[in-house]
Amino acid sequence: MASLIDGVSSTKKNYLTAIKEAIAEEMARNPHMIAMGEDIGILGGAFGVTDGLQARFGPERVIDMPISEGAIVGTACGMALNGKTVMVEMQFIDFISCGFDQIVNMTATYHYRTAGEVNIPMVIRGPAGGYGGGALYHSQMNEAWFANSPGLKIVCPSTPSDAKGLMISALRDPNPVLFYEIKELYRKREIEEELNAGDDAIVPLGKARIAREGTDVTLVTYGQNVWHCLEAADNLAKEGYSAEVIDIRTLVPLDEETIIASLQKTNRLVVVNEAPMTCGFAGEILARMTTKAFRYLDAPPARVTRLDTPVPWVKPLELHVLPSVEKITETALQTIRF
Amino acid sequence: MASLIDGVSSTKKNYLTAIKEAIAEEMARNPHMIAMGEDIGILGGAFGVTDGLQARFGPERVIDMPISEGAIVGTACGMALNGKTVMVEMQFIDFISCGFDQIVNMTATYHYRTAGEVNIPMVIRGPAGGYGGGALYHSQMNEAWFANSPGLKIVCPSTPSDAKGLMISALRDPNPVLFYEIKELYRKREIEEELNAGDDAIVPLGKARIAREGTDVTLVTYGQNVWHCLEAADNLAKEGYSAEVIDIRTLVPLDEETIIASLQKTNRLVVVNEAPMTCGFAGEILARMTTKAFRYLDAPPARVTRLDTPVPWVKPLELHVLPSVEKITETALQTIRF
Amino acid sequence: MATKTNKNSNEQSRPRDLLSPQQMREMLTQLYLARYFDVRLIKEKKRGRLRGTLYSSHNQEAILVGSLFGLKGTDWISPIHRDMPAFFLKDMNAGWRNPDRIGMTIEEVCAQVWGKAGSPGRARDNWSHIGSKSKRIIHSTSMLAGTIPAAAGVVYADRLDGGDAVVLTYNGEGSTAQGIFHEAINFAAVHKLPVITIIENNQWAYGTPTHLEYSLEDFARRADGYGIPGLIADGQDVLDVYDKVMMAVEHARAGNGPSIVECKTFRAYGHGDHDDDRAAKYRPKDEVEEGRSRDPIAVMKQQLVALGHMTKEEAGQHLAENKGAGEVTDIDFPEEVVAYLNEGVQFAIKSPLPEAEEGGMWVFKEVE
Amino acid sequence: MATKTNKNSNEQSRPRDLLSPQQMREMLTQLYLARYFDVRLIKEKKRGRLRGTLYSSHNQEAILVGSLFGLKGTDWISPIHRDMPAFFLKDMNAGWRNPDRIGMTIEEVCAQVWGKAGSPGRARDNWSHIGSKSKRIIHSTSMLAGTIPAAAGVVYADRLDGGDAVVLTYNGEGSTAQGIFHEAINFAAVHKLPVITIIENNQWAYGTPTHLEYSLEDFARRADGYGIPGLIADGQDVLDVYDKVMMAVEHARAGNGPSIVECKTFRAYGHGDHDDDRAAKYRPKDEVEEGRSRDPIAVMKQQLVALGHMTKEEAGQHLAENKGAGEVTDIDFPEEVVAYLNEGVQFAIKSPLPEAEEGGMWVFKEVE
Ligand SMILES: Cc1ncc(C[n+]2csc(CCOP(=O)(O)OP(=O)(O)O)c2C)c(N)n1
Ligand SMILES: Cc1ncc(C[n+]2csc(CCOP(=O)(O)OP(=O)(O)O)c2C)c(N)n1
Ligand SMILES: [Mg+2]
Ligand SMILES: [Mg+2]
Repeated sequence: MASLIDGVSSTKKNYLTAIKEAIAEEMARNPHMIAMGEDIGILGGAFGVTDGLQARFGPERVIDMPISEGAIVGTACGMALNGKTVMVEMQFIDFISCGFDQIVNMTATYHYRTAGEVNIPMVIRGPAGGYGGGALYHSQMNEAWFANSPGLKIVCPSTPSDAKGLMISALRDPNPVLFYEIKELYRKREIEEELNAGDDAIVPLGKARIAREGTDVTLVTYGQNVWHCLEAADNLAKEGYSAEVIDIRTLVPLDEETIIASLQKTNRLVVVNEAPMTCGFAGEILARMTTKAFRYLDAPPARVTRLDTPVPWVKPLELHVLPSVEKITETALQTIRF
Repeated sequence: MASLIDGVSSTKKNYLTAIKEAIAEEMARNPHMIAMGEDIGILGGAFGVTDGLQARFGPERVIDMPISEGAIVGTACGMALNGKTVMVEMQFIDFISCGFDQIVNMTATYHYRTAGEVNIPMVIRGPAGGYGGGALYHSQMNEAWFANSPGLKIVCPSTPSDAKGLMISALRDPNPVLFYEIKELYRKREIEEELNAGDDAIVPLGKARIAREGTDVTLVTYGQNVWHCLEAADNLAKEGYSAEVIDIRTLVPLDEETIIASLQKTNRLVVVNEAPMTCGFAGEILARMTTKAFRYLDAPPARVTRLDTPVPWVKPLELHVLPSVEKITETALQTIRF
Repeated sequence: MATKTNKNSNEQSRPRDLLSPQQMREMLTQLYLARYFDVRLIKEKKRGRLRGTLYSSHNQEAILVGSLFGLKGTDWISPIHRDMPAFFLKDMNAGWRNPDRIGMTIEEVCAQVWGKAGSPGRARDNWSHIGSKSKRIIHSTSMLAGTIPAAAGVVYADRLDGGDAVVLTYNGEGSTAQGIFHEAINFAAVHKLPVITIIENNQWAYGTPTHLEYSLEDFARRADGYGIPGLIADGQDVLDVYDKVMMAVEHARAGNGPSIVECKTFRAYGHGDHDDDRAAKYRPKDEVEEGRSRDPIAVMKQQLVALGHMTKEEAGQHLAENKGAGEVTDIDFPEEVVAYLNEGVQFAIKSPLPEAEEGGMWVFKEVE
Repeated sequence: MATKTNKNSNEQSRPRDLLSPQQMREMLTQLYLARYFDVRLIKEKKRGRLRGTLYSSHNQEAILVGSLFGLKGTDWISPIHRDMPAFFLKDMNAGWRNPDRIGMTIEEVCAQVWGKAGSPGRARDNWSHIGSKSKRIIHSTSMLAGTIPAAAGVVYADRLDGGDAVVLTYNGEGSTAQGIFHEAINFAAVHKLPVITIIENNQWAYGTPTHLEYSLEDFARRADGYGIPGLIADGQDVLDVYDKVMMAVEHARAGNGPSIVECKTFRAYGHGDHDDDRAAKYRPKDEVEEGRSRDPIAVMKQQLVALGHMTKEEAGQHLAENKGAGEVTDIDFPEEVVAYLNEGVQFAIKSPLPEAEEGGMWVFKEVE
């Protein structure tokens, strides 16, 4: 986070560049790392995350795959079984549904069913999230499917330095990791940061980040909604309330301690995420906190999520179904004033 | 439920027969109903649920499908789009992962994305659940994936009369319904019941059932765990506590009123289900109740679920990871004595 | 019939032999219409009026016109991202403005592109993701090849009900790598369903060339593996597409099952309009030039002139062919084409936005 | 070489021509071993010692023995539900008890079947769902055809590392309808990966006959659609399977890519042992009789005798062929076969159960 604070020297970089750097650095460091995906080589990826990678590491290590998400994940699994570390790009995270079985039944369970003989170092990453007018199939946050499928770690960064640092950790993790990249943050100027190089950039999986300290209410979130929560916290400050914003960064494993510690202070909980409400990760955090931190809660915990709908295309409809700064602010106020 | 109580006359039937009757009655009633699945015709289904159906309704309406879960769901969706009501059998609910995209992205969203022009009357049903030594791929309860995918109703009966009554409702519902059949209950003698015929058998979707009344703690559950909770309630009674057991029967839509009414009385909540804990439906119920019935809760609500693991094969391991009467009893006692 | 005289006596009779000169000229007009739709949208987008991505069908219009021309209104189609003109070209021969036509009006299609409430789907999903049960157009998702099983199901149901509908499903060559493509074709083959899969083989799948997508010389040979006919058509030639598709349609309608029709063509621009600049880099210049050298409009004009169905003067009246989207103007198109599009665009612009609250509606159908 | 003399001078040379008489006799012994494994497990199951389902490979053993016989230890395999003998047959020619053999011991396989801690997977998943990275056997899930992409990935990685391993993946004919089958074969074809897919075409997929699963006469023709060789083998004849698989292996090892080898056979019993009674009803009796009329053990004996590699007396010493699982006894098998199995069974019985707490372990690998 250093780069956020000192702001002394050199060039700031965006979220996309951060991920790009992490992947390129890891491929250079680890000769057994392979990258696979649709259009990642010749084109350099739909969003350019892998731009230049094939020229540098060759078409055998940076593979332009047929449009077969199942085979992409499945062959990656075989390569990992045979000693490789594989980065798999989903062109949009929405298409992961087409490779679903290979993820939840083949890849996620490999270490479990072999009693530890085989582990699968694989990162499945891709652009995710709404607010960009992508409609039903280019806006999903479908992480809850995988949170309910044991054996997968799940990561979702909200800043460039976290994106880089968590990506390095994910690529070095011996387990399969799903990495949700927020495409609306890819090139967002306002959040650019200076980035550390190599090991100094590392951000470990499983540690939350306190994005803003506060005392009256804890807003727990990740991804794009971190920025909405920070804005909501500004609004709350105007009303005289101090909100703590926790960016969990890793969903599985979840850093429960940091949230509990915050609740000990604020005694109020609002969880925010973009996925549909029912069985989403916001509900999971809420459930864990009410079982584990019940005594600290002075008001009913609340969640602000997508409505239980797909993400519609046209702007007013999209904003209607997704969490907004207004909805978060309002819910936090209700929770504080309970 | 009448048949549970009066027990006067005629023959009792098992859970499997109940489902079979519902399907056959609906096929007879609705000439536009089609049944599809692997080995459902010539063989009559792996468990015999569709035994005799093809002989009666012909191979065009009772289709032995190639082993292609994606095409099964997808063609069913096309048939439904063109005026049919389709019953799809998954040979085991575990294989639904192979047809995942066609369910969550094609079928579930059809009504939404056409602004109501097209609805898809489809029931996807199949044997589910653990406790039978089926191991990782013949034991799943993967309903949470679909609960987080808007546009799908989800049903899971625990008794023969509910199985029949809910199946009829599902087959008459204009929306896609996922129907989880508990294979360990298929032929369980102890739970056999007399069944009503035709419309008298109907049990509406979205209404919970109070399986046992009580005052000290509310056990909310569905499927196989209903029977475990009833046993736990017996245990609790021996300790002097009165447990209410609510069988939600339908997960989506959820009958929140019945649960809230119970909590007003008991002020204690334990939710039990078989799926992995994280982002499972137990957590969802817990989250909804803490947001909506916080004031009634005198103790932290608890959940008893599968550990966050796959279901292992060998008995002691399987029992270790799944909810048991003992774990439920113990958790309920802790909640009561909080 | 006029066409008879033009038939080479050594040739077998072909479906095109039954087309009248008027019909063939209508084909050319429909090519203009498809092209104009595309270039008009590019212009509208450049003017900032449209959101989302335009997947241009420029240079591939003969596939749409030729495949749809001989269909009955009661047949079904299942277009995907690059097939937007198919929505209004369907059953066009019943009369562009015939209210009983079983195809979409230009107003409906434009309202969809503009994201307005006048769209048949009230603009809940984007661009090509519309459809209409009454117009017999299947609504696609983004998931490539994902609509083919639905197409199979639709005609299965139709056959059960005693209908004789066929369904045309459109698919890029790259999307054939999807598992669901295989599952659906296999099912259709087993049940001899009237499913015709048009492969628009435009040599590229986004940034990936065909040799990285499949390992065949002629993709049509994939059909052999399912025991079904695999036909190859010149995707620049409306009449050849028409012939091959109609052969497949007749085969299907006679109860003989599915076919694959590979139409060889070339993607004129980037994958989508956002990709135009990059595509200019990742595709070799001479490959692009060669691929675009046979504009379907020009090919059709040559044939009409050769057949004596059109004079050279007539052919030279509008010169949309061989012009990029940036160069072409309204005078390069027949007046009725421009007028038709204008009506669609005007409707779309005037159509209101859907209400925000609609975002929360229609997840489920209410139980009566 | 002895085999030379047996070669019909009109025939092309075949891989079998390089096999010694000893090797061919070993093939017969391995057939016995596979058969005995199967019937022994049926007996153990009837005695209530085993849980789960037995998917009998009775009558299909020639496919396993013939395909594995010519493989190198460093090659990979990917067996599925009906291929349990493959686990110990792999690299068997290195010596049944050779500790350096790259295949599973009978002890490991039996411990798995008995659900004991001595299983390579500590009995966390059932029956055929084992594997071993060091033995180069891919662990399958239940999801049919779901392991083929992993097989492709394994040899992709091997090739990158400079290896020359091929992989044999086994697949029932019914499972070829899965989308993932298509995706994996297509990928392997594009990259010319040494993936050989053995189709055990036993005419039935559970209760569904082949004509409802695919629409081809010879399934091997499916290969044409991927531009790869499709070979047909007589699945009752070890030597024919050996020939065809070795041709595919040589093709693959030379860098020419994948093949499909369809082995025509017939499922002797029900889909699994739970299905035996129903299968007797849903399958026509004469079809079953016909399908079981060429026991692979008998076929092999005839060949050995005809080649002069075995006397009639030797061939008559053990008579497992043409006997049902219920009729056959230990004296129908060579002593070393029975002894080998006995050792495995004894080990399995003595092996402890895994601890209950293991159920909660190994979800993730700890980060060092
Ligand atoms: C399942 C799935 N994976 C990936 C994509 C992203 N995608 C959209 S179009 C496209 C290329 C399609 O190529 P092709 O099928 O040849 O059609 P073309 O665009 O050339 O007409 C890709 C990869 C998608 N829409 N769906
Ligand atoms: C994806 C998936 N769908 C369904 C099943 C259930 N199933 C197990 S074996 C089988 C039949 C397989 O037939 P085939 O591939 O011909 O192999 P065989 O059993 O005949 O050797 C079926 C339907 C499964 N295991 N996986
Ligand atoms: Mg293409
Ligand atoms: Mg079979």
